[in-house]
Amino acid sequence: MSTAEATLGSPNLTSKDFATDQDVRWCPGCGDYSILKQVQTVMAETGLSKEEIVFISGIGCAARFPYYMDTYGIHSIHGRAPGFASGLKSVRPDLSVWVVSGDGDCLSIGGNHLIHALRRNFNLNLLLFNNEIYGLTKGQYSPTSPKGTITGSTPYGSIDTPFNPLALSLGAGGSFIARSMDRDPKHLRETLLKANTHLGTSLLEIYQNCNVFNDGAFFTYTDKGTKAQSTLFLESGQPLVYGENGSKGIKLDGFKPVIVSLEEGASKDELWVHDEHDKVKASILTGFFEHYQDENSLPRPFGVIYQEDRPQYQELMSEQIEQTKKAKGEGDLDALLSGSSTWIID
Amino acid sequence: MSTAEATLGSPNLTSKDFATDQDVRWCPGCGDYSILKQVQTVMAETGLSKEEIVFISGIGCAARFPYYMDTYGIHSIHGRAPGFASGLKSVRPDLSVWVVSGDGDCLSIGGNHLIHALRRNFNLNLLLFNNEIYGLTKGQYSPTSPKGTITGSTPYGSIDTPFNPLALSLGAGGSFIARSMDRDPKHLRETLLKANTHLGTSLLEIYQNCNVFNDGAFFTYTDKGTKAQSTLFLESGQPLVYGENGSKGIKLDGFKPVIVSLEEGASKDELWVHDEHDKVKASILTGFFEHYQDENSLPRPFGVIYQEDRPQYQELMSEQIEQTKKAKGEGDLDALLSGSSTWIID
Amino acid sequence: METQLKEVTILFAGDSGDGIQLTGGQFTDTAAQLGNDVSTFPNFPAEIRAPIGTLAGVSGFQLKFGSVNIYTPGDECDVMVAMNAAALKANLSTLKKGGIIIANESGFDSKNLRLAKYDEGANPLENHSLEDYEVHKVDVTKLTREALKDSGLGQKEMDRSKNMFVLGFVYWIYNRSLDNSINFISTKFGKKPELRDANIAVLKAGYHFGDTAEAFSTRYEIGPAPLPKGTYRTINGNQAIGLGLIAATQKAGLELFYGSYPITPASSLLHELAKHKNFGVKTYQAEDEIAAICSAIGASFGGALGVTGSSGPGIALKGEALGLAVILEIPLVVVNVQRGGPSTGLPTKTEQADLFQALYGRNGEAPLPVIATRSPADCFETTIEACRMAVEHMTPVILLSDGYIANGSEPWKFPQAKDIPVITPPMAKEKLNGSTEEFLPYKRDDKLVRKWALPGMKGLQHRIGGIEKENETGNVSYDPDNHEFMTKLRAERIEKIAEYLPKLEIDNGPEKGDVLILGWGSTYGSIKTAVRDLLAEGQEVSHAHLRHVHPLPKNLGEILKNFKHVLIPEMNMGQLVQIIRSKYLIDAIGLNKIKGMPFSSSEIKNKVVELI
Amino acid sequence: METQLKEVTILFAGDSGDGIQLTGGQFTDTAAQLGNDVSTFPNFPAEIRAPIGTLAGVSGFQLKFGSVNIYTPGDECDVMVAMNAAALKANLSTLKKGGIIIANESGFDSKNLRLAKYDEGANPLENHSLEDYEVHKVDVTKLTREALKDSGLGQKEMDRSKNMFVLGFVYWIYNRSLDNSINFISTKFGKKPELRDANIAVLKAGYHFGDTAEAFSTRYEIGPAPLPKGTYRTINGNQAIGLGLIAATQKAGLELFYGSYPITPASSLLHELAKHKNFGVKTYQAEDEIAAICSAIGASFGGALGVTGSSGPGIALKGEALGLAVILEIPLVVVNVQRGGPSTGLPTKTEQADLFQALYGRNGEAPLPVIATRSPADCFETTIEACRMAVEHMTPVILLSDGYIANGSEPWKFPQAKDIPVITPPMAKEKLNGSTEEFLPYKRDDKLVRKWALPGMKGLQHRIGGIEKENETGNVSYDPDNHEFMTKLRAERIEKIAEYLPKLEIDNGPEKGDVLILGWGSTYGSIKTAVRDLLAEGQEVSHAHLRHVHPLPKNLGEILKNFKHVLIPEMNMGQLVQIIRSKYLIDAIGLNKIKGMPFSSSEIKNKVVELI
Ligand SMILES: Cc1ncc(C[n+]2csc(CCOP(=O)(O)OP(=O)(O)O)c2C)c(N)n1
Ligand SMILES: Cc1ncc(C[n+]2csc(CCOP(=O)(O)OP(=O)(O)O)c2C)c(N)n1
Ligand code: SF4
Ligand code: SF4
Ligand SMILES: [Mg+2]
Ligand SMILES: [Mg+2]
Repeated sequence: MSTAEATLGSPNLTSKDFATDQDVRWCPGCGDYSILKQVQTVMAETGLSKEEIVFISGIGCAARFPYYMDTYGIHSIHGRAPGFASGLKSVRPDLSVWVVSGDGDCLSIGGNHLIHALRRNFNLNLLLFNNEIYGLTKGQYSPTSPKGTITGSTPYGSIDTPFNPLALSLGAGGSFIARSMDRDPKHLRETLLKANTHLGTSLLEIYQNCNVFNDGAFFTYTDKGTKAQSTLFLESGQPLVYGENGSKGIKLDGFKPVIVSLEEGASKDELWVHDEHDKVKASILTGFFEHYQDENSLPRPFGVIYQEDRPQYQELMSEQIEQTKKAKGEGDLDALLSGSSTWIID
Repeated sequence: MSTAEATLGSPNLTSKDFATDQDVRWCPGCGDYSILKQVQTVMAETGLSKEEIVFISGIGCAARFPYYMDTYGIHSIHGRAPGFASGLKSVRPDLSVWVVSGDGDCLSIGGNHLIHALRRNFNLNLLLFNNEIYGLTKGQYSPTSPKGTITGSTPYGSIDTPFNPLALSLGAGGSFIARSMDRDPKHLRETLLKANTHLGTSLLEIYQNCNVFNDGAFFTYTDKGTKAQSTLFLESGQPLVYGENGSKGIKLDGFKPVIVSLEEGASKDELWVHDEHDKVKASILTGFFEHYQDENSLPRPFGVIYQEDRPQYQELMSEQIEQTKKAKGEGDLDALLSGSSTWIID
Repeated sequence: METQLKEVTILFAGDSGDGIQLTGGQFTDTAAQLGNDVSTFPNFPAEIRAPIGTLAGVSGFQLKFGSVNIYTPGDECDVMVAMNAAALKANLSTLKKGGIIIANESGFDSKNLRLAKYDEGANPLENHSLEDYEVHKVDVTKLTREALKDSGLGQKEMDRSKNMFVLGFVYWIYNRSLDNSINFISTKFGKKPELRDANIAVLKAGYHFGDTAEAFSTRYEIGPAPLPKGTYRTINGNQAIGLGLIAATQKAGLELFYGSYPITPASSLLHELAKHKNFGVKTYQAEDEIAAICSAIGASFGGALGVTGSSGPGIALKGEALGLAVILEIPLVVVNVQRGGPSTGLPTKTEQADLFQALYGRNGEAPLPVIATRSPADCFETTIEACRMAVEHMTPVILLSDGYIANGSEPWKFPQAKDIPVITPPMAKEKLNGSTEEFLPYKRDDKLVRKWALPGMKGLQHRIGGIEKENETGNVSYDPDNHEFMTKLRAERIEKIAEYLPKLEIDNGPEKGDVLILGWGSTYGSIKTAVRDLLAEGQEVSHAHLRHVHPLPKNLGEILKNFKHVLIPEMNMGQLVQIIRSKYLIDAIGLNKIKGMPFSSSEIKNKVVELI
Repeated sequence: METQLKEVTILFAGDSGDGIQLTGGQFTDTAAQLGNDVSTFPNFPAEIRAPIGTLAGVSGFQLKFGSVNIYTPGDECDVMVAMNAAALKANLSTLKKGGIIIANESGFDSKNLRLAKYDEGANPLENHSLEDYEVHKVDVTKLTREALKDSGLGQKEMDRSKNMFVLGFVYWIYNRSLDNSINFISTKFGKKPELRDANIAVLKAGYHFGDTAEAFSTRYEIGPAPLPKGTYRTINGNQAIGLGLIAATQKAGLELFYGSYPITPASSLLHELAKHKNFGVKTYQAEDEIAAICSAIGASFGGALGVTGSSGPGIALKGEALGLAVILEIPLVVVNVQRGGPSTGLPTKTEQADLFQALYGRNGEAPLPVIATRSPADCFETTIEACRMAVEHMTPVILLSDGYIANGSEPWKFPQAKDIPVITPPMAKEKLNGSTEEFLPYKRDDKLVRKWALPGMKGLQHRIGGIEKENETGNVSYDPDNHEFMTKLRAERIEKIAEYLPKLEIDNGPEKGDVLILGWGSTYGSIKTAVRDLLAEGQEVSHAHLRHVHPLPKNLGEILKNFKHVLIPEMNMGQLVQIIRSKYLIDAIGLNKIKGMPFSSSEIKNKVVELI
């Protein structure tokens, strides 16, 4: 439990209490609606009271989020939300601080703030709404759009290799790295709760459908017909099982992940067992990133991919202050003003 | 060989030809001198002529570099060198473009441009002069300074977890990732040549001693007494051998690298064989990042850690233009101006 | 009955899903092709897709066309097409008393009325609230479905073409032929014949509805406008900038590199340029605005013309690199399509409040030319001028446009490629083998322009950077006198550009008199219209319009001296007016509107009348 | 022989490794402690460690002290200490004709002469090139070694204390006691007694050298200056800003958060604040200037006082976020320690060329207060005022300082904590249980200031952002009239701050007359000195100095009216002068120096004389 949770009572709120009086202005059918709903539900479950929560966003469709949460909030400028959150958390470690950011906001203009936030490890929750497109500016490709994406700015197809956001986050030293999706409310809620519980910067990528400019980007992973084949839901300590009725598993052949059929003889015992704390395994898991094509494709992992306990920035900051106070005594303004060497004119 | 090399003759230059008439103004004893010397030497070895080379830097001590190279050059602004280089390479694929950047320049203010350059994969050579300090601004800690570093801005010790620059670069999708040091001229030259040969964005981290503000940051890896124990020089296709007279090796126990003594029975055959093209192994190698303490510490790897062939941005860009010209015909200005629908007033 | 009219303003309004922009665009094209002058003002909702039927979701397209010259899309509307209740409610205030409302009845059902926040039970089409207007209720939805009942299309698909019904009907009212739109539909739906036929059928149905409906007894005739002879097309502002950039670089023999990061209302310039890769245009969507401008500078260093474009907040981010471009003395064009500020402000609305940022938004003394375009078609020429200045004077140039110009369109008498003057880059000459002459990268010609030496040129290797440079050599110099010398030189070389510019001319009105209206940028049309009307009314007033905001035209001081009052209308709190007051020490006064919307000509007229 | 002097300017100059800054600092402290007024100007080389002995490696420390009030470190030097040939060569032009040169002989050997680029074989100490000066050759190196021959120290260590020899000798010339420096040495080398003793021995040796050396027959006496009674210390500009920030936040009951990214010459402010963690100060070295200002805004949102500091290029990067702070109406202090521009410019030199950037370097209409400090000691009070304004008026404030102030030091009569007035944050009140009153985050008091509602306060949850906000509710609003209303309101609430400021007073000279010199920032000392001298010479001239550049003092117009000429000296191309001309329509003229160096008072005097 975060500091905030630990010290404050549960005000018995419901998800509705977290809605504001502002009309929600996303396009009808946008995946953001589902995420909003799950976040509101999770907020109620955390037992936090409204006033101790802050949502901070940049600019984009996703970034409208704070307006719809009856908490404190800042709809800031494009890409910089982690900056505001860092300053806020520095001076107010008691608050539960959430950052909401689209794939353009978080990974294009905001990429530097993301990687520095991850390395510093403030206790923040970063929600990356990845729709693989710039929604608000009407559909240009983003740093997560697959190569060849045709948009207004790339009428002949994009030529950029997209980021693998979780691999990037891992490389930046992130202490909590997870993935979920708009269309699996239960999984999303569970993962949000885990992000909230993690003490440090939690990076949660949420696949989100932009039905206007990039409809179906993740349908492979969300549609009934393909979901079982193409997704792998990770559980700590559990073997990597997926597929229709858990018919498939993944084992490691050296470093190479291999798909095995549990129906055709393979046993669960030989499977790779998920260990959130294993960074090498996490890096292999983030590497499950080829586009799903057929049953030979590795499934896309969802859930907590990596987690590590390391000191939180805002705590180190406060501790250093406490230590200095102990060593030098609580600052005395008069002593500070006079400095070490003075003289009197009279 | 890069496009530039392939198409141009060898003008038989020597390292001296690459020196300018400007006084070199680094502090006496600075590691930058050695790097300059090796780069000048390597330039002569590439067979490139002076006018087809461009050095671009940001701001910092390292960033003074272009002034000392008798090539074309831009000493730009802090952190943005990859931006200039990207634009230049876009319009001039024929040039050999080098970026020189300090750890602050490259990883603090410039972090975003670095990761985007790596993902796009322009054919550029990025040299990261890592001295784990801000030299030019007189010694503040940088994103690579170890936790606890005492500097002007952190009189009680820094509290930031530093970046692991190579892990970050790998996570960002870098296609060539290598490490060398100022105090091993031969290795530095070899690695520079490899960076130059790689077709794509080459990220070469160079450990560089700042003898004024951070003297000895890398002495463990450069000093005779400890170098053999603490460094691992990678060779493609060769087992991981290091130590005094190659007395030690590294093998893998599952994912866990284990140090074995070749003198005490272990055989080279069981050792991990370096494969530059294996991303999982590369990510384990970038994880050799704990500070060297005693013979049980993993050594720091030097050389090419990872390399991957993938399309170069400037080529994709040109190809798309060629294809469009083929499909639509070379642009005709009059047709463009008139558009599809006109009328005449007479 | 047919009535002759000089000019008409029509507003098409409906839900964002109603195809309003396309309808407006078609009417514009047709009017223009029939020889009218036209000016348009599309007005998008701020949301991508606000909920259907709500006020937030209303999309509008206003246009004015006439047999006289048209300079603005009109202050008040003569006719308003309202596809639903929200559209009516949101726009009624812009309709002239006595104006015509064409209302789509089915857009006024109880659900639509509720979404438009009309009082419970109140339907403006049925109560007497619209008595001041001439209301025509047309059940567009029903009539469209009827027209398509044999088409085999589903209802949803049928409903999608209801905008064509309205278009056809309005064509009928203004006696316009359907040919242009039929052509357009045929091309657009070339591969879907069933949709092509349906749209044409509905268009015709709307037209014939005019013939049969009893309500409309009057049709209007608007003759061709006295436009100069030539071949025309319609064009919007960002398109024209795009074409200008391509034309300028072709005329300069340079590659065009456009580094940008999407932002409203500048994104469509990136889109426009990205289309024209067969001209060798390289577009680069950078990770942010800083990388975008840096990439453009890098491209210019390589010998292309580097261009970057953005809007207010993105331009703010470019300030540091722009300062570098100033000291590098390198060609660069920075397009700012201004929008409402401060901060994120009003992204979809227009404003002129970034002039100060253009002039001063950098550290240190970093002067550069600022030029402003006045209308969609003017963008083409102004852009070429910005490029010429950047290239021939080796300097970054800021080109100011705004959201109103970017999205608005008008007829454009486009030039022939051969008639566009050539641009001459001041290229350095490669050293000959054996030459021992030292290359001086900061040596200047009599325009104070240094040479452009490109990587690849033999013997001209040189290093440039942001630290103060020694005169001529360009080497780093900390010398105090050199710094003062160079600072003054950088200012002087920009001032000197004025010597190569045409004199400012009075656009309209006498050369001397009571009131001069001095404008810049997109206020042009409103001022022009106001002055035309005032002159027609016998008032004495003149108009001069600045394309060059910095350096100012050399004869501006003389012009200003000839007037008792100088009025400067700006869509900001008074920026140009401050410059003019300071420079010429005259009591110029500002007329300021900060509503995210252009001036109406009457606002300007009223102010002038007040002054006289 | 003893001569009584009113003021003396000394320049200590040598290689960067020679301990020049420490020597100068010690002399300053001692002079100040003996009651002199003092002003200093340290001048660092641009390189961290340029090669020893070169011109690029010369470090200087100029100071003026006197028995009269001292406002600048002096135009020309009376005495110059030159530790090597390069130091002499680089600084000779600042020495008065007839001035004294104390030259370290061993710094003029052939190697040093060559490095200093003297002509082959030419030694200024030996040829007649210094005939206009009084040259004293002292073999400091040799004498130092001799003084330490029994110390057991190695030669390198011995040589390190040669600056103490010079210090001792100069103390002797000016009849200063060694006590202060002996104390200092004792503290500094407390843990290394052998170094402590060596340094004291050399200091004394230098002093005694004065007694024994025949060359110097004259000693000078400079009595105490007529400074106001009180307790003093010396302080430099960045230290004083740091102390001001801490004092202000303590007086406001707020936590201090300083988010910054290192840059010359602002870094030392970060260093200063980082030291004082026992005051609860949170310093945060962000990844760049953008993150730095954003973190400060975030901290202010949380109820701390967020402060960010940088210099020109870094401030350019903050423009976008600063615009956000304007529309958020949130307290924030932005310190710009200006340096030479444009771009990277002259990082170690001073300039005032970022005034326009402070006023206008943002997109859209984004007004905020700009205040400027005039001297190292003045930084303290000005900083407190910036904080007061930011907090009590809920606004970002830009505080302009510059490199000259940041590094310069002077005696400061520091206040007692209890005498510093309290700052009152306009905190919102938590809602009581059961209250149904709606919280309006943008509702204002009669200062037009909204309330500061902090996360954690019950019932006051609200969302703020950069899109235009509806009056009172703060909700997003695209309404045109609201936008105009809010834009004007934002301007008005900043203008209104002027009502809470003291009137501008004439600093010196008559209230009416021929010439008013209007200054801002660090030109204060030079103008003050010039005006004092001119008045003493019987010339009629007055001086007023602006702390508040925006909004301007309400009575400035009246003051300006009383003078025939208004002269505005600035270390830029004329920025304030443009504002004054535009606002008051008077023909104010600029005196501009862009050399990376402060005005000398004679430059100002000459211009005034020219005007009269
Ligand atoms: C400095 C700046 N640059 C550009 C923009 C324009 N802009 C707003 S949101 C956005 C990207 C939106 O994409 P994403 O972050 O993926 O969010 P989405 O709309 O898809 O949720 C851009 C480019 C801006 N507001 N500010
Ligand atoms: C926008 C901007 N911010 C800050 C600076 C100041 N600055 C110059 S170099 C530098 C960091 C230098 O460190 P590094 O990049 O590691 O290079 P080094 O000097 O160690 O070689 C900083 C902070 C600047 N010039 N511009
Ligand atoms: S544009 Fe896409 S992401 Fe934005 S609100 Fe609409 S559907 Fe959602
Ligand atoms: S400060 Fe450090 S990095 Fe910079 S030149 Fe000196 S030794 Fe080298
Ligand atoms: Mg997106
Ligand atoms: Mg460094």
